[in-house]
Amino acid sequence: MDDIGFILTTYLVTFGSVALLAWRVISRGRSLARQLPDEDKPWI
Amino acid sequence: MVNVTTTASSSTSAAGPAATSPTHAGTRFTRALGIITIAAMLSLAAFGLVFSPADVVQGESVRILYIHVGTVWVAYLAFVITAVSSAAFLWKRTTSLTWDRIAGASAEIGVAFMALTLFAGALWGRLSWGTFWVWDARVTTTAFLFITYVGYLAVRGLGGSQQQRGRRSAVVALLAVLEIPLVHFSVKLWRSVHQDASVADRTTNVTLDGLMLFTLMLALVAFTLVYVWWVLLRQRVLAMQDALDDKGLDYALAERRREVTADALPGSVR
Amino acid sequence: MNAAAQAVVPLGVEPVIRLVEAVAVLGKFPALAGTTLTVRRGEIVLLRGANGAGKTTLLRLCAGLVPLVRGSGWVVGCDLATQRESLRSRVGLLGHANGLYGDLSVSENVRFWGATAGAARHEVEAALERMGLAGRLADVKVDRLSAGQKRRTSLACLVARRAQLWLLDEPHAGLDATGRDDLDATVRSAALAGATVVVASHELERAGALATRVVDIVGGQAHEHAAEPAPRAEPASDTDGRGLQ
Amino acid sequence: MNAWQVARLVAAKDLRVELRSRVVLNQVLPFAGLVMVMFAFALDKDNILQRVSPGLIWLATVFSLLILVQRTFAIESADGALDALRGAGVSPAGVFFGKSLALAVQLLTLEVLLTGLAVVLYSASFSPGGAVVMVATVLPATMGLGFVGTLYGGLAIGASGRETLLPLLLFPVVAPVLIGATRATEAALGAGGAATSDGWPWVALLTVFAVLFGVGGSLAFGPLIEE
Repeated sequence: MDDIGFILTTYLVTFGSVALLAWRVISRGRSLARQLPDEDKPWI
Repeated sequence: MVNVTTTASSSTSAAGPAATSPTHAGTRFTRALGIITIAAMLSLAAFGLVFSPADVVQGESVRILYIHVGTVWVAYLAFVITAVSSAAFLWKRTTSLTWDRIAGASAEIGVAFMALTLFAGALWGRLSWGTFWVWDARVTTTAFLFITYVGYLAVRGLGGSQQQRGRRSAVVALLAVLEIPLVHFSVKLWRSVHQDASVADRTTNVTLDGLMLFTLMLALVAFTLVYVWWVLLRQRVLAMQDALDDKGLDYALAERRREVTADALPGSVR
Repeated sequence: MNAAAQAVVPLGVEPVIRLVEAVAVLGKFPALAGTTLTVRRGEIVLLRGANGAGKTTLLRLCAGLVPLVRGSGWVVGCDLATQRESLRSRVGLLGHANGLYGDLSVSENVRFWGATAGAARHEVEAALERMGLAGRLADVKVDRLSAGQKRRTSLACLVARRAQLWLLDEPHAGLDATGRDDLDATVRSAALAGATVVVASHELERAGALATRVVDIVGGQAHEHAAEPAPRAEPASDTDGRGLQ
Repeated sequence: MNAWQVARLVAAKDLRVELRSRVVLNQVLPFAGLVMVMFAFALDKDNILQRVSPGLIWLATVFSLLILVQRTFAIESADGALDALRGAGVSPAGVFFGKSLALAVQLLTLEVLLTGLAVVLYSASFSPGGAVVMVATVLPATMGLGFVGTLYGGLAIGASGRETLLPLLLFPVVAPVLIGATRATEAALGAGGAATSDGWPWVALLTVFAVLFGVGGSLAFGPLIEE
């Protein structure tokens, strides 16, 4: 069944990429936030 | 997506008495947005894969379309936002780099989603047209758009001062706005001359019933939420990156000034 | 620091260069770390300092080629933060690179760079003459020249540009004895004619004899030399501040 | 000096450098000719060469454009001349137009040669009306390529010395020229049964392209080469 394989691959790749992007930006945010004082975080 | 959950829940506990300063880039708003986004994405998976029916014409492959349409929408939205923020940056470039960062963050996720679009589109095309790629005007333009914004990101990484990065990349983004309609129009004209490649028109008719339409809308909403959440956070991360560079400059300046006391000045009295 | 002392400028006489705590970076490295410097019209200022002290960046900052990151600065009346483009045509920089086109002859190069500043043909001829390039050398391709001859050509281009402010980065490097004499004479007469000259050099004997004032550059900052030579008389005529006519 | 004087000065300088060094004449032209011959080896099938000759002419032109752009900025960066040009305070738009013009003249030479080669090697032929379309095609296409080449060349090579970035930036942008010029040339040559009048919409597209990038480039070139 080509269809099932193709569909699952699409969903896996898409959701996986989104999760990876989210994880990257969160972990980068954490490591930078630890290095910087509050005045450099204007959104607080 | 699991990682988003961890942040969202653990961030409250991280704000203990010792750490009044947050150790992440989130706010209450982005955390709430993150949770809603996860919910939307999970229900998209559920509706897209399970609840929604197969299409009468296309069969199961229509499930790929939810992803394909959702990502391409976000990619185009992202590139529009990049262009608008670049123009805004050039408009008042004297002070704030915020517009530049929004443009950069938006382009990054735009490129990522465009890659997903092309990927999902190729798999869908294989299922319904029997071919991974057609030289259809829309597909070709999208591919060019993708390469153009990969180039834009490369220009952002060229180095130099923050202002220089902002100005350069904003100019390149606006040139891309000039380029895209030209590429699209020429490819379209090209395809209309060569009628033989109209495979794209053969089996695109999808009859959407209520649940399918709902799933499609859900996909648009879910991916837009991902986009908004990501750009908000990424833009903050880029701001912190720039602030850290400034801190680096402060540190380097102090180091540099210390050279004066280290070296004896030749024959001068201070 | 002598910032306060230097900030005292005679009223009504706008200095040619006025930098206050200027910071400029190369990549992420602060080549200038808060430089305060004032140069008045007609002066010949020698910048001394070790390699990497920031002399080149200081000159490029004054030429409008490097952006001012912090602090403030004015050069020939233009604000470095906002008017870099308009100051450039009034300033001449002799950098490390000569800025010559190797496939063109000496006279073609000088004519090109002179033309960018609107120099007439006779002014170009005069510039070639002054740097000893008028004869056989004028038609030689720059690629075939020695390092010293290229430097002469580059200087001739600078002369033809008739700048108000001359910024010379290691101008003596590679020049032979006559070349140095030609250079010194050119600089002196330019200053007499009302131009201002800032020279960065390691050739302290040469450049020291030429200079009216010496500034030490250390760690990206400027320090006035203690034993300052007697101030030169303010050049008389030449109100438009042009160099060699 | 106003922008047009600067443009004339820079274009004359670039062309004089080329006349002296003969790099384009001795290296780029032979390269382009070689590409045409290599295509003949690679696509050796019945009448296919005659049919695809318009595309091959413009493909060879676009590849050569890459080399020409690298050359035109190598001249500037070899001894810090681009820096000196910025330092001289001349109009960046003038420099842009000057370099574009010099580039276009060199490209034009190349295109004439390539078209001649297509006639000889691929037995392409023009009707009188086709020749008119061809001329109307070549002029805006060449100007467009010159503008785009100078613009992105200045960014990738002039300001930062990243020659590898150039094709990534350049090729997506020149796609409309490649498509438009190829289709118009097909019409001019009557390749694949195209009618001569089919060429005119493409000529219009090429003209729009050249005008847009001429204007856009003259505005953008300054900020792009600035530090």
